[in-house]
Amino acid sequence: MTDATTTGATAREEKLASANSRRARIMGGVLIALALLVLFTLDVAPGESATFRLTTPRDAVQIGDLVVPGGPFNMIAAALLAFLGVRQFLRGGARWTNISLGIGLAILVMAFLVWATAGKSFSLTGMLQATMVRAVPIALGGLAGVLSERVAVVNIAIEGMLLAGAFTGALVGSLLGGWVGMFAAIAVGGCFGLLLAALVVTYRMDQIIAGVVINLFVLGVTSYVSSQVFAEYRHLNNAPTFRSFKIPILGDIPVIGPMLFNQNLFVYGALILVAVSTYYLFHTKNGLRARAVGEHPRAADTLGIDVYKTRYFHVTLAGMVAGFGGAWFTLGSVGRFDENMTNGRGYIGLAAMIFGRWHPVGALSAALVFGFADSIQQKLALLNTPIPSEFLSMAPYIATIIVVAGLIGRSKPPAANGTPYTKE
Amino acid sequence: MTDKRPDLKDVNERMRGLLARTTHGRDDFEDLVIVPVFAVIVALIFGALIMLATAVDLPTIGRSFVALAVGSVGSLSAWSETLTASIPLVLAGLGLGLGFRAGLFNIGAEGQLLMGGLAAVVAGFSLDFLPMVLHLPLTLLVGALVGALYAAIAGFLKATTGAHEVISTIMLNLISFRLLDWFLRQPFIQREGRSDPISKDVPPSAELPRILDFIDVNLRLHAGIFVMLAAVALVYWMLFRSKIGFAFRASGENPDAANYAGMKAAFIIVLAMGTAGALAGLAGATQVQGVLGRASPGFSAGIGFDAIAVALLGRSHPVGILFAGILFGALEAGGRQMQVDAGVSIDLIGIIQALIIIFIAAPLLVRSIFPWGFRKRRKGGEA
Amino acid sequence: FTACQVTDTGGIDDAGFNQTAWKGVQDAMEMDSEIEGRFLESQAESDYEANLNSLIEGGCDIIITVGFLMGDATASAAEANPDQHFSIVDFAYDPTIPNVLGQVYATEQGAFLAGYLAAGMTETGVVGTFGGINIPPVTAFMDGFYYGVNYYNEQKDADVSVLGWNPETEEGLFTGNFESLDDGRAFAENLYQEGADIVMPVAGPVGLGSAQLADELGTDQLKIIGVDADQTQTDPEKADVYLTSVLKRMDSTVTQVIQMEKAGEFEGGLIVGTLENEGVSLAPYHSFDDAVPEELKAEIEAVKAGIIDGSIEVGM
Amino acid sequence: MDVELRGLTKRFGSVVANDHVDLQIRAGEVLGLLGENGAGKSTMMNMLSGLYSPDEGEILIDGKPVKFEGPGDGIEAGIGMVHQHFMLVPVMTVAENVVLGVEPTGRFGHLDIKKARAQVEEINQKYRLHVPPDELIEELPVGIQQRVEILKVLFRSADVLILDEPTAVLTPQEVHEFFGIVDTLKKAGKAIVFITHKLHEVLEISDRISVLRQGRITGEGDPKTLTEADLAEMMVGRPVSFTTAKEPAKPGRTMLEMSDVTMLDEADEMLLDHVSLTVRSGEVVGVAGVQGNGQTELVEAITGLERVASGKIVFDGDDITTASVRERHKMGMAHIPEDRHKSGMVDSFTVAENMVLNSYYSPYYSKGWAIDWQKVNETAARYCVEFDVRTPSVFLPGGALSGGNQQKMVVARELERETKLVVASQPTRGVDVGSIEYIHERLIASRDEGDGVLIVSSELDEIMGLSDRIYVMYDGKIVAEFDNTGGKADRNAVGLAMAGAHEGEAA
Ligand SMILES: Nc1ncnc2c1ncn2[C@@H]1O[C@H](COP(=O)(O)OP(=O)(O)OP(=O)(O)O)[C@@H](O)[C@H]1O
Ligand SMILES: Nc1ncnc2c1ncn2[C@@H]1O[C@H](COP(=O)(O)OP(=O)(O)OP(=O)(O)O)[C@@H](O)[C@H]1O
Ligand SMILES: [Mg+2]
Ligand SMILES: [Mg+2]
Repeated sequence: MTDATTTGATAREEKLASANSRRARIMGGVLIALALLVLFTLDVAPGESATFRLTTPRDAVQIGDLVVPGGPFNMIAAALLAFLGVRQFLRGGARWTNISLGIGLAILVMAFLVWATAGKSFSLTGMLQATMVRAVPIALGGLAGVLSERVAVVNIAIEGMLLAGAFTGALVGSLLGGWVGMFAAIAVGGCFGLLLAALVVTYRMDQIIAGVVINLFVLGVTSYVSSQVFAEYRHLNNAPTFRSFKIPILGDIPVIGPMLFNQNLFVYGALILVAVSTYYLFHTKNGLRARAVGEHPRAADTLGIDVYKTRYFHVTLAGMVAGFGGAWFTLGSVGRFDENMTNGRGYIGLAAMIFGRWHPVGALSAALVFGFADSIQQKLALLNTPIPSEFLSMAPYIATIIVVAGLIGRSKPPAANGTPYTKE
Repeated sequence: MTDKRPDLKDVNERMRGLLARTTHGRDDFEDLVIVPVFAVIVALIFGALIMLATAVDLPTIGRSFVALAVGSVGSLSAWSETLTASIPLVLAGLGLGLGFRAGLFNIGAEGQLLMGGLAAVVAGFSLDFLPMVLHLPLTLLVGALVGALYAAIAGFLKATTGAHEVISTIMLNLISFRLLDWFLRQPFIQREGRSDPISKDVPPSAELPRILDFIDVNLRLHAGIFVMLAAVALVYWMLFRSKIGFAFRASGENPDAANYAGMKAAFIIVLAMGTAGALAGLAGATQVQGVLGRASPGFSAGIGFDAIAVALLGRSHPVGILFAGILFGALEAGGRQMQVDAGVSIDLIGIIQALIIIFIAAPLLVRSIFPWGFRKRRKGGEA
Repeated sequence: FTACQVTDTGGIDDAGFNQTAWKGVQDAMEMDSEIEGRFLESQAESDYEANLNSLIEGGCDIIITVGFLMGDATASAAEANPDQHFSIVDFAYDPTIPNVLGQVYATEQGAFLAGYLAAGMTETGVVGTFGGINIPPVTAFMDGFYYGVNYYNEQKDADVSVLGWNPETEEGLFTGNFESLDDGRAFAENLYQEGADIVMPVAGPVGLGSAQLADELGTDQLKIIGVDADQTQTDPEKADVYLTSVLKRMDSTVTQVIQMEKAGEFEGGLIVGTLENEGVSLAPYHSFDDAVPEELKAEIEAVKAGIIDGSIEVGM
Repeated sequence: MDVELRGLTKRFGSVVANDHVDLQIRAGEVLGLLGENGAGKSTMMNMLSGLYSPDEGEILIDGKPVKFEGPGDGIEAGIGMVHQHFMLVPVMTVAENVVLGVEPTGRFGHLDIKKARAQVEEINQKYRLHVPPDELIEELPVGIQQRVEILKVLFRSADVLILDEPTAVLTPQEVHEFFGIVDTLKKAGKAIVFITHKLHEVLEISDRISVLRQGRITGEGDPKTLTEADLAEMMVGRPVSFTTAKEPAKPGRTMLEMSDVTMLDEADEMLLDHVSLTVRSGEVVGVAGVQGNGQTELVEAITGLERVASGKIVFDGDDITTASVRERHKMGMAHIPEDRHKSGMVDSFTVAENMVLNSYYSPYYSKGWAIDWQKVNETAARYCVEFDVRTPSVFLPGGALSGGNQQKMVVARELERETKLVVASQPTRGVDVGSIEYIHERLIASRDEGDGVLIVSSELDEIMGLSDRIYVMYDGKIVAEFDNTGGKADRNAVGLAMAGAHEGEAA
C-alpha cells in the first residue's frame, strides 16, 4: 500500500507521534514559556545586585557574600531556559524530559530569588539550614512510610504516630529528661506500629481505615489529655530540648557545615536512619525478604518466609521511626506539646514517600524540596515582595504539586501494597 | 451439537435458578447489626477507662454518659442538633465514598468544602436580587460547582500526569486554607466596616430555612437535611443504577478491565473527582447557608476529615454513609452536652469515634472479644 | 451570681485571649465569693450558637464571649434574648446593641512603646516581628511596633530597622495559623538569621515556640516581646526570655464588666482599653529590669505620657 | 525419596476441594496428574508442599508421617513446588529470586550477592538451564521464568518436584526443551509430579498417570496403554472430541485490513514493525508466534487499546486507525483478552455485571442514564445457560467462579453479541479439555455465521486446528503466511517460522 518514497517520512512521523515525544514537546513549550516569563516579568532594575550572605559574623570561617548582578543573571537564566526548551522541542528524547524540566525549574527558582532579592540581601546559609530542619519530621515520616509500604502495609497512620511521639516525648521528657523522653517516644510509636500491624495483619482490617482510625484515636487521646491534664499540671508539659551541636571541623565548612553538621540530634538521626535503612532494604538478607513480602507475599510464603511476622516487624519499626520523628516536634524543637501539633506533616511525609518512589533517599530528597520551599517563602516574606503572604505560604504545597505532577508522573508502589495476605 | 442444547423448559428452569436471589443470611445480620452495636458498647467502655485513667471520678463518668445520650438523642432539640451536625458529614462522606468506589483516595474534602462554602457565600450575597426560589438553589449549585472544580484539579493532574491524588488533595487542602484567608480580606468579600476576616452575610433568600422553628426557634435543623437525603438517593442511584456509576465501580475495582471495556480512565477520574468535590462543596454550602450564615477562617472545622472516617465507616455505601454520618453527628451533639454537664473535654468524643470505627471495621476483633455473640463459623471457613 | 464564658475555637488554655478573659472571671471570683464562673469551649464555629443557647438556658447573669469570630453569634443571641446581658471581648458592634458590651483595645499604643523599647535595646540594629494571619487585630500590634521603632529612630537619629512588617504595603511575615509552636520557632529563627535580636511574635501560642528558641540561643542573642498577656506569667518556664509584653488587659476589662453587672450598672456599648485607662499597657521588664537603662525607662514613660495626652501620634 | 498421601482432605467453606485422596509418588519417576479445572490438583499439591494444611489425612515421606507447619517445612523435607501461577518477584533479579529465603550472607546480614550469583551459575551448569542470573524477572520471557522456578526448587535441593501446569505458557520449542530438563531431573533420581491440561504431554513424559475429578482420584493408569481419548473421558466423565469438526471456510468480504502498522514503546523501540494483514468474513485467521513477539501489541492495535504510530487499520470498510475501544466495539468487534484475571473481568462484580462489562451502555440495557438491571440479569442468565457457565446464581461474584468458568463467561459475553469480527487472544489458556472443546466450537460457529475470526495463540495445536489461514509473527513482524484450508499447512514449517528461522513463503 505504501510506496517506497513515503517510508522515510513515516518513520520520522512515527517518532513524533509517540506519546513520550509528545510529552517532550509539551515540556519544551513549557520551558520556552518559562524563559519568556523570566525575561519579561522577572526583570531587574539595571545595576541592582542580589546579595546572598553565606556566613554570619559568628562563624569561624568567614567567606564573602555571594553577590549576583540581577540583570545579567536573569538574562542568562532566560537564555538557558530557552536553550533547554528549544532543544527539548526539537529533539527531546524521553530520558531528557525529566532532566530538562528539573534543571529548568531550578533555574526558574534561582532567577526568581535573584529578582526578589535584587537590591537586598538575605542569609542563604540560614535558609539552607532551615530547609534541613523543616525537612526532618517529613523525612522521618516518609521513611516510616517506606518501611511499612515496602512490606505492603499502607501507612496512613504516620500522622498519628508522629503525634503520639510528640506527645510522649513531651510528657516523659518533662518527667525523666530528654533521652528517656526520646526513647519513650520511639517505644510508643512502635506500639502504634504494632497496633496497626495487628489490625491489618491479624484482624484483616482495611489498611486505610486502620490508619485513619489510629490518627483519630491518637488525636483524640493527646488532645484530651492535653486539655484535661496538661492545662492543669504545666510541669508535665515542659520538656528539655536537644540543642544543636557542631561536629568539629565539618561544622566549620561554609554553607554545608551549618546545614548538615551544626544541627541537633534529630537531624543527624534522620540522616543516619536514611542511610541505614537504605543499606538494610537493598543490601541485606532481611531487606530482600521484606521487599519480597511487599511485592509478592505468596511467593515469599512459598519460600518459607513468614509474611505475617515480616509485616509485624517492619510496621512496628516504621512506628518507631515515626515516633522518633514525632519527638522532634517537642524534644527537638519547642519543648512542649500542643494539640494536633503535627498539623498534617505525617500526610506530607506520605507524599514525600510517594514522591521519593518508596526509597529512603527519595523520601529524604522530597522532604528537602518541601523544606526548601518552606524556608524560601519565609525569606521572601522578609524581602517585601509584592506577593501576599498567603500566597507565599502556599509555596511549599504548590511546589510539591508541581514536582509530583511534572517530574514524577506515574510512580509504582510495591505490587502488593494495601492488600491483606491470607494464609490457608 | 443438538444434544447439548437443552430444551426450552429446561432452559427456563435453569434461568430461574440463576436469577433467584439469595436471602440475607445470618452472617449479614451479624455484620450489619450485631457488630456495630457491640462496637459502640466497647468504645464507650474504653472511653470510660480512659476517663478513669485521667482521674475523672465515677459519678462524673456516669453523668457524662447520660449527657452523651441525652444530648444526642434524648430530646427533640438533641435530635435536631444531631441531624444538623450530620448533614455536612453525610454530604462530604458521600463524595468521598463515591471516590473510593472509583478507586480514588481523595483526602481533599476539607478543601473542597471550604472552597464550595466560600463560593456559596459569595453567590449568596452577590445574587441577592434573585427571588428565593432561584436564589437558594442557585447558591447551593454554585457551592457544588466550585467544590467540583477544586476537586477536578486533582483529578485532572492525575489523569494527565499521573500525580497521585493523595498528595495533590492534601496539598490542595493546605492551599485552600491560605486562599480562604486571602479571600476574606478582599474588599469584595469582607464585610463592610469589619477589620477582621469575615465575609458578608448570606442573605435570607439564600438561607436554608429552619424546618423546626415552628416548634422552637432555637431548633437549628434546616432544610439541608432534604438536600442530604436527596444526595443519598442520588449517589445510590448513580453508583448502582446508572451507567456512569458502573464505570466508576469498574475502574475502581480493576482499572485494566475498565480500560479493556472501553471506559475512558482520564474522563472517569476527572468526573469522579468532580462529583466527589461537588458533594463536598455542597456540604460547605449547606453549612454556610444553613448554620453559619457567612464564611470565616477555618469554618470547615475539620468536617472534611471527619467525613473520611464517615465514608470508611459506611463502607462507601450511600446508606452506610447516612447511618455513619448520623452516628458521628450524634456523638458531636452529645459530646457538647457532655462538656456542659460533666465538664469532660469534648476531645473524648474523638477517641470514642476512633474506637467505634476500629471495632466496626474489624469484625474479627469484635468477634474475638465477644465470642458468644456470634454463631460459630463453619469449620474450614475463615477464622 | 454566675458569670459564664464561651471560648472561641482556641480553647480555654490558649495562652491568649480566651485564657486571659477567663483569668478576668477568676479574678472577679476571687474578689467576690458570691461570684461563680463557668466556661464552655467551642470546638468549631458551628458550636458557638449551640453553646450560647445552652448557657442561656443555664441561668447565667452575664455571658462573656471571646473573639471576633463570635461576633455574629453573640449578636443574634443577644437579639433573641434581650433580657440576657452579654459582653464580648475584642469586638465592637456598630451600631451598638443595648444588651451587649463590647471590649476593644488600642493595642497599637502598647506596641508602640514596645517598639521604642526594642529599638533602644537592640545591639544589632535589627528587630523583627511576625504575625499569625494578616488581619487588623494582629497587624495593629505590628503597626504600633513598627512606628515605635521609627519614632525612636527619629528621636535618636538612629537606624534601627524592623523586619517582618511593612505598614505601607500591608504585607509581612505570617505563619498562616495561630497554633503551630514549631512555626513560631522557625519564623523567629528566620528573623534571627537576618540579624534581629529582638522579636515580637503576634500569633498567640505560636510565640511560645519563639521563646524556646530564645531560651536555647541565650537572651544575649535573642529576646522576645510577648503580646496579649504578661508572658512571664503564662509561660513561666521561659520567663527569662521576655523583654516585656504588650498587654491587652482583657482580664481587667472582663473583671470590670462582671463587677458592673453585679452592681447592676451594666450598660450596653463599648469599652476601649487604652494606655490611659490601663486597658493596654507594657508589662514589667522582670528579669531585664536591670538590663534596661534607667534613661530608656524614663523615655518610655515620657512616650507613654505623650500618647495619653495626644502629643505623640501612633502612626505616620 | 518416596512420598505417600493418605486420606488427604481439604475444604474451602462448603467446597470440598480434596476428598480423602490417596496418592503415591516415587523417586526417579514422573507422575502425571490430570483433572478438570477445579478438580483439586493445585490444592492437593499445595498441601503436599506445606502451603495449605490438610483438614484430614496424612503425608508420609519414606514411610514416616510428617506434619508441615508452613512451606518452610516442606522445603526442609525436600519437597519443592513450581506453582501454577509464578511465584517470582518481577522487580528482582533472577539471583535474588533464587536465593530468597536461603540467602548467603556476610556480616550484619549483608546479602552476598556475588556468592548467590555463583551458586546460581553452578546449578545452571549442572542442569543446563541457561538462566541469566542478573536479569530482572519482569524482563525475561515466560519460558525462562519457568526455568527460574525450577532453579529455585533445585537450589533448595528438593528431591520431590511438583510442577503445576508448567507448560501452560510455553511454546512447543520451549516445551521440548523443558521436557529435556525433566528427563535430566528424573535421571538424577528426583520424584516429579507433573500437572497439565495437555493430554499428549502427559502421555509423552509420564511414567504413571492419576486422574482427579471433583476432589477424588477417579483413575490411574499407564501412559503406554492409554490414549488421549481415554484420559479425556476419565477426566470429564464423557467422550470428548479433539478435532473441532468444521466445514471448509467460505471467505467473503474483507473484514479487517491492517496496512503497514507500526507501534513504538516508550523508548521509541519498534513493537510492531510495519505489520499488514487481512481477515475476511467467514474465515478463521490464526496468528502464531512465540510469546513476546508482538502478538499482544497486535491485538492492542486492532482493538484500540494502544495507539499506533503509523499505518492504517480498516474495519469492514471504515478507517478505525484512531477510533476508540468503544467505537470499535460498537461497530461489531469482539475481543477475548489474553488475561481474563487482569483485564477481562472484575472479580468483585457479579456474573451478571461481568456479562455486560463492555456493553452496559448500549441502548438495549439502558433506561435513559440508568442501566436496566432486569434485562442485564436475564441476559446474563441466558448466556450462562447457553455457554454452560457453571454458577449457582448470576449474582455470585465473578471471582468466585473457577478459571474455566470465568473464561467461558468472558467468551459468552463476547460471542453472544451481534459481531462482525472476533479477536480472540489465548482463548483457552489454562482451561480444561471439556471447556476447550466448547470454546473452539463456538469460535467456529461464529465463523460460520459470517464473522471474521482472528485467533492469537501460542498453542500451535490450537492455531493449526482452528485456522483457515495462518500468519506467523516474529520480532514484531509478520514473517510468514500459510494457507491451512483442510489443515494442509506444514506444522514443521510453521514452527520454524515461529523460531525466526526463515522469512517469506506466501500462501
Ligand atoms: N483459596 C481458596 N479458597 C476457596 N476455594 C478454593 C481456594 N483454592 C481453591 N479453591 C476451590 O477448590 C477447588 C479446587 O481448586 P484447585 O485450584 O485445586 O483446582 P485445580 O484442579 O488446580 O484447577 P485448575 O485446573 O483450574 O488449576 C475449586 O473448586 C476451587 O474453587
Ligand atoms: N480466596 C478465595 N475465595 C474463594 N474462591 C477462591 C479463592 N481463591 C481462589 N478461589 C477460587 O479457586 C479457583 C482456583 O484457584 P486458582 O488460583 O488455581 O485459579 P484457576 O482456577 O486455576 O485459574 P486459572 O485457570 O486462570 O489458572 C479460582 O478460580 C477461584 O475461583
Ligand atoms: Mg490449579
Ligand atoms: Mg488453571
